[in-house]
Amino acid sequence: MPLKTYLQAINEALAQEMERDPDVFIMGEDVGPFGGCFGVTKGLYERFGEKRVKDTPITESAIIGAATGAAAAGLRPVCEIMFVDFIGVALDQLFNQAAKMRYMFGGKAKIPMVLRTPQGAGIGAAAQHSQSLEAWFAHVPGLKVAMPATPYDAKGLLISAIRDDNPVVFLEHKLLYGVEGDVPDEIYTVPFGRAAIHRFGDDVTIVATAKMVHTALEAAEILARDGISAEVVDPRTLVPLDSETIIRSVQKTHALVVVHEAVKHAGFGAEIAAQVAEAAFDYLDGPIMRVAAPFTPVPFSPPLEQAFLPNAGDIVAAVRKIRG
Amino acid sequence: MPLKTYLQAINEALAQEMERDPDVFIMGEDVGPFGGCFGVTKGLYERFGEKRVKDTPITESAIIGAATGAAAAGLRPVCEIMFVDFIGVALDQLFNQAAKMRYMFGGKAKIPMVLRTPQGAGIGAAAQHSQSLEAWFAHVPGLKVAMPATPYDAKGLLISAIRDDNPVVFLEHKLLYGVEGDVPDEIYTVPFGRAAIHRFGDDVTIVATAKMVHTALEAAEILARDGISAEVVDPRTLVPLDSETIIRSVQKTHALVVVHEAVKHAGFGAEIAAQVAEAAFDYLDGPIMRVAAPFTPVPFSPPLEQAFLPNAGDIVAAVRKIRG
Amino acid sequence: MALTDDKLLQMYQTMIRIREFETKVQEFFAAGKIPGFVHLYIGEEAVATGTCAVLQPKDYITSTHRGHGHLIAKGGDLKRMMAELFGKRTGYCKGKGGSMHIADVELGILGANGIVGGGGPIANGAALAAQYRGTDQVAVCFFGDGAANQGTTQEAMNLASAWKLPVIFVNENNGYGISCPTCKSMAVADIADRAAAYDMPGVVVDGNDVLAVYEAVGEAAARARRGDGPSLIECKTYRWRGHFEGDVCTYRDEAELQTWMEKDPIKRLGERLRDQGILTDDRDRSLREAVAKELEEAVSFAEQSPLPAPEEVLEDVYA
Amino acid sequence: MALTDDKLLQMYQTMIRIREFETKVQEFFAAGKIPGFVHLYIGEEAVATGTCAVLQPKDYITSTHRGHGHLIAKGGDLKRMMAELFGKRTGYCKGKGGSMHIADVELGILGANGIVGGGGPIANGAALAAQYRGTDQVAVCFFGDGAANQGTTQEAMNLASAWKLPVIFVNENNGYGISCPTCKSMAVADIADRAAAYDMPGVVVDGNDVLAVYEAVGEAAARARRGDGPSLIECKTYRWRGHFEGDVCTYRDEAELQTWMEKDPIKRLGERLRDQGILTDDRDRSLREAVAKELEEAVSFAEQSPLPAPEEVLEDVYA
Ligand SMILES: Cc1ncc(C[n+]2csc(CCOP(=O)(O)OP(=O)(O)O)c2C)c(N)n1
Ligand SMILES: Cc1ncc(C[n+]2csc(CCOP(=O)(O)OP(=O)(O)O)c2C)c(N)n1
Ligand SMILES: [Mg+2]
Ligand SMILES: [Mg+2]
Repeated sequence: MPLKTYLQAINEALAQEMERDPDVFIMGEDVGPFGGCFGVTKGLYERFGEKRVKDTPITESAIIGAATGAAAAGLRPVCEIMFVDFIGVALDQLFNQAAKMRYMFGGKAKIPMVLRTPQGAGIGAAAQHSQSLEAWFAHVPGLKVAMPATPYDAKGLLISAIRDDNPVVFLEHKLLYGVEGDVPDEIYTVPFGRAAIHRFGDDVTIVATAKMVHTALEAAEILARDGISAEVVDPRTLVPLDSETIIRSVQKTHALVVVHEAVKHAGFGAEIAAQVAEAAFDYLDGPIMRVAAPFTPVPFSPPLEQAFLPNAGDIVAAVRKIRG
Repeated sequence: MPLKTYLQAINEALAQEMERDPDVFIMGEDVGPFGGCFGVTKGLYERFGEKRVKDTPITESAIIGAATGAAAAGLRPVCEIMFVDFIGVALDQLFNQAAKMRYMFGGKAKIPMVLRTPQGAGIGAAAQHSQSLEAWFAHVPGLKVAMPATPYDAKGLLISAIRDDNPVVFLEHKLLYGVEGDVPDEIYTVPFGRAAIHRFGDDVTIVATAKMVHTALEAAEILARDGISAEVVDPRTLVPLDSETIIRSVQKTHALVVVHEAVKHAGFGAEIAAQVAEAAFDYLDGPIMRVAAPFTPVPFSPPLEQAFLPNAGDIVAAVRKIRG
Repeated sequence: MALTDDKLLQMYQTMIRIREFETKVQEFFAAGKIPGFVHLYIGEEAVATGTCAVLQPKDYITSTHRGHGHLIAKGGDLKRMMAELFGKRTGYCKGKGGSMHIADVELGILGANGIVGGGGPIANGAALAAQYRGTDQVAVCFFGDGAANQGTTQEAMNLASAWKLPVIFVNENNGYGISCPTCKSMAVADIADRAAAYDMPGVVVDGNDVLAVYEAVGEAAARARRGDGPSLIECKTYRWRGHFEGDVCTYRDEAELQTWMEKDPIKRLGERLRDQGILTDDRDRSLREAVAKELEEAVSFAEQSPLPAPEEVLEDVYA
Repeated sequence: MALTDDKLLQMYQTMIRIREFETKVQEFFAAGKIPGFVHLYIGEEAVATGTCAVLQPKDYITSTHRGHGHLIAKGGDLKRMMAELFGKRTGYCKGKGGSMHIADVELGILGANGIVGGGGPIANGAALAAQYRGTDQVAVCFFGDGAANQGTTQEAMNLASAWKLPVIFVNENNGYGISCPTCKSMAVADIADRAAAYDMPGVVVDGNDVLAVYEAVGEAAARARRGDGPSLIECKTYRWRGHFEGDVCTYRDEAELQTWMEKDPIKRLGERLRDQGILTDDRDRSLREAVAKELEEAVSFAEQSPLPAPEEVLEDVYA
């Protein structure tokens, strides 16, 4: 399979779906000729024109609302919020309008829209440009939430998201944009609600999302050297969540560590831990550990930012702790 | 002690703190002569005047921002958002500005503000006027989050909130406004980060918040009839969270049920369950159960709304499930 | 556009249908048969009626918390509306939405809205779809004087004008946002003046004169269908009832209400039509009887319809 | 207000300090010594300088992502600023904030801001505190042309005018929001026209003429201190560098940049002062040497300062 970056995979998914379906279009700040702040939409304006690749003013509520209204009217907008951190000026249009319309209207509306936005720390962008807020979106009935960790999943999940008849929050990790992986040229979908097992193991289950999947795989390598065999599971979508795969893995390994980059307190890892503590309690040999960011805003200076980010050592330590 | 309603307790706390400290003032929609949508600020305009009880336009971002800026300048604003559901139009000012200023500025700012807002379903107000969003606020470093369940706690926690030098989200439950309880006339504080044990028991720990504390106590009564002795713990504040009291209780009872009105998925109950699954795993005799709302928006029609809301029967069933 | 007698009588009857519907809602709310909040449109009938008389079924509207009038004027079915208010399974939203969330997407009604200022961005989206497809549909965003100050509304007006979207922003200035008089929520006297901030036409019309509203919206719609972009129309009107049922209006005085009740939009059109010989007593009686009958049916439909079953709470979250 | 020679020379020097500071930042960013994003103010110096020349230390400002110029003009310490950009513990924010979050609350600088439109509501709050206490302080909200379309900015202008808050909304219209020209983000030619939507004075000034800015802001400040409420001042200017360092400006042409570089605000004031005999070559040289020396010191302070220790990540979350 051809090697492509995570960014190229997303760009390709957008291009191929726009090619396939004239109702799909893109909206966002600087997504046009500029190609997007991170370059994700590069070339699409030239290829599909101003009508289908729309630069917007700096007006996130109006962007999400325009996507919601256009979707209610039958189009399939893919809108971009330049950084997930900006969602606070526009969350109402997403969580009270797009997410709830179908239910409030008694099932009589469809809102097939995608909101693409990058998350994550690691580039010194500080507290308002580095957050991971998936836990907020996952708490909103009516939204689906995707969080790809690999170029392959990025393309396949985005195509599924665009074809989904519900509002989907598609969370990209800005530090993964440059990561390469095998990505087929042809169109394919990765179904929502199906976790990926990136590494099989028997001694501990490590559930991780986005960039932390790679960190978990590093940790698994280290653990392997000490003869501890870790299974690394990536849910890929938080809503719907493939609880079954996670639970089956824990039933096999009898140990669970949950890893994410967002702050630990009230983070999504708590949901995974809580589900396992209910559904697989009898299979657990020891405490469920969570490895996540401390309860602080994301700091600017590299040594602080590195201290903020969970790393492979933290995961290894957590695994060792369970195994006493 | 004199009996007062939860609403009167909040009103009294506001009045007494405004009396005590000229820097304390109130801002919000219809909080003036109208007395607030639920009547919480009744009489304060007449008593303290237009300068200290300010009616605002319908402009939540500007309200929270005005509170943030005024607090940064040394005042102690208490602003009201009429329903927590409206926070989506204004969340940026709270989570990226008020909450993070101190940290981003290297500890050189203080933002002593309170955001009061009612949560909760049960009055047929439907999907955009009935939510419980505490999990969102609890995921934001820099915010403190209070959730009183009784008139006594409402007064004491609000006074602590007003005196706190950090932004505090004070979550009232609209169905508790009419509930009566003992409330001293004099000023007193209930410290943040200290849970209340409303009923002592040995067989199971039930951690519940806001209105669900009362539902949990009902359940405890029912369980008592079958000889099951339940301990009912109310964290009272989610940030800071009194994990110690919860864990000590579980170490005694060996069983945990977490109850809240918010939707279960990625709700705050998951955080409590996850903390216990890590810190008290060895004390648990069975799975940790969560009782919370299903993953749907809040429906309008009474039978649907009642089906949405967790009730004592659900809690009893969860306890029975743990005990096999 | 010249109005045929039929069209005029239709508008007259639509206002009566709204008035009578709201009057029934008032009764049943007082009787405890309608849960939740209801915000009545009595006194403001001319705005929704004059506006929607311009629109075609394919056109869109976004409504507000005070939405019954908009829905009726856009063609909403009184039976399903009343059933929804009663929380019945046969209601527009199967009892899931209630007063603040009634919608009929087939009729282009993208929903009442519980969020003040929530509709503008969504109306833009519907208008964008029309522009994208090259149809001549327009979208109307109804919003109140209070909603005019919300950032979402102002962002929506800017985007609509920057993109020349076929949107008509119809402001219902009834003088108050709950208890807050417009003079306290904004420094300008006319919300229409804000149109200039977005380089769109802005006009003030007598919101109790259904023909004036019809005229202004008609021009705005023609402009929008021509591709010349959005307009802002401020309709000065007044709500006769409290903000919601139960509000006793301590913040405004009786005299103010009286002067506005004398400007009753229904009475005014009625007299006009009588002077022109278009409306006779007989015609008036038969019109009103038809409305009364329709409402009887709507009410008994609502009363006789079943409540939703508890397990339905889990349905309709995802498509 | 008549300007003394000293004050004029101060303004001249302040612009040079900003220019030279930014030039150093540009170098060190290119050299990889400054992490994250930096948005340079080169070319826009007259706006911050003319505005802050009106203000007193007790007055407040809210800044933006392009904030270095505002901070310097309001009296920020170059040492601690540069140290912060380098991510050092001795920086304004102990390395926690970086370019987009530098603040000095003692100097009334309520922070640069990473959120476009984030400052307006906060400036209102500071102004509200002044009004509440009956002081004559004012608050300046700096915001860009792109930020003018954000709902928060528009809400802030409405609240400030409804409450007659002592706020001055200083719009820095540099023609672009990243790659988006103002003509695509709004239909109006002048953002100042939006003042009328809130019944506040709105003026357009040449943002590259520091004296014109000083004059306009001076009037607005006097008005605000009198209790007559807010004003909107649109300063037409241009950024010479990319949106952030690294942006190669594919969206605008060289010629446009050239015409604006000819309007260099520093050169313009320099010539004016020379014509008036206020500035001599000697004076100019000594001024620039002083700035150069100050920057040397700032840079070596930044370079020699320690990085924060990892465990400091946990400090300063709560008071
Ligand atoms: C974002 C938001 N803020 C506040 C409210 C509470 N609220 C409901 S209606 C209303 C007044 C609206 O006034 P206006 O826009 O003039 O409409 P009117 O009620 O007068 O028709 C308010 C403040 C809300 N529903 N949503
Ligand atoms: C709410 C929000 N949306 C988008 C951005 C991304 N962003 C940062 S600066 C900028 C352009 C701002 O343009 P303008 O206000 O004109 O200021 P300028 O950069 O021209 O000084 C954008 C879109 C942001 N930081 N915050
Ligand atoms: Mg009104
Ligand atoms: Mg700009």
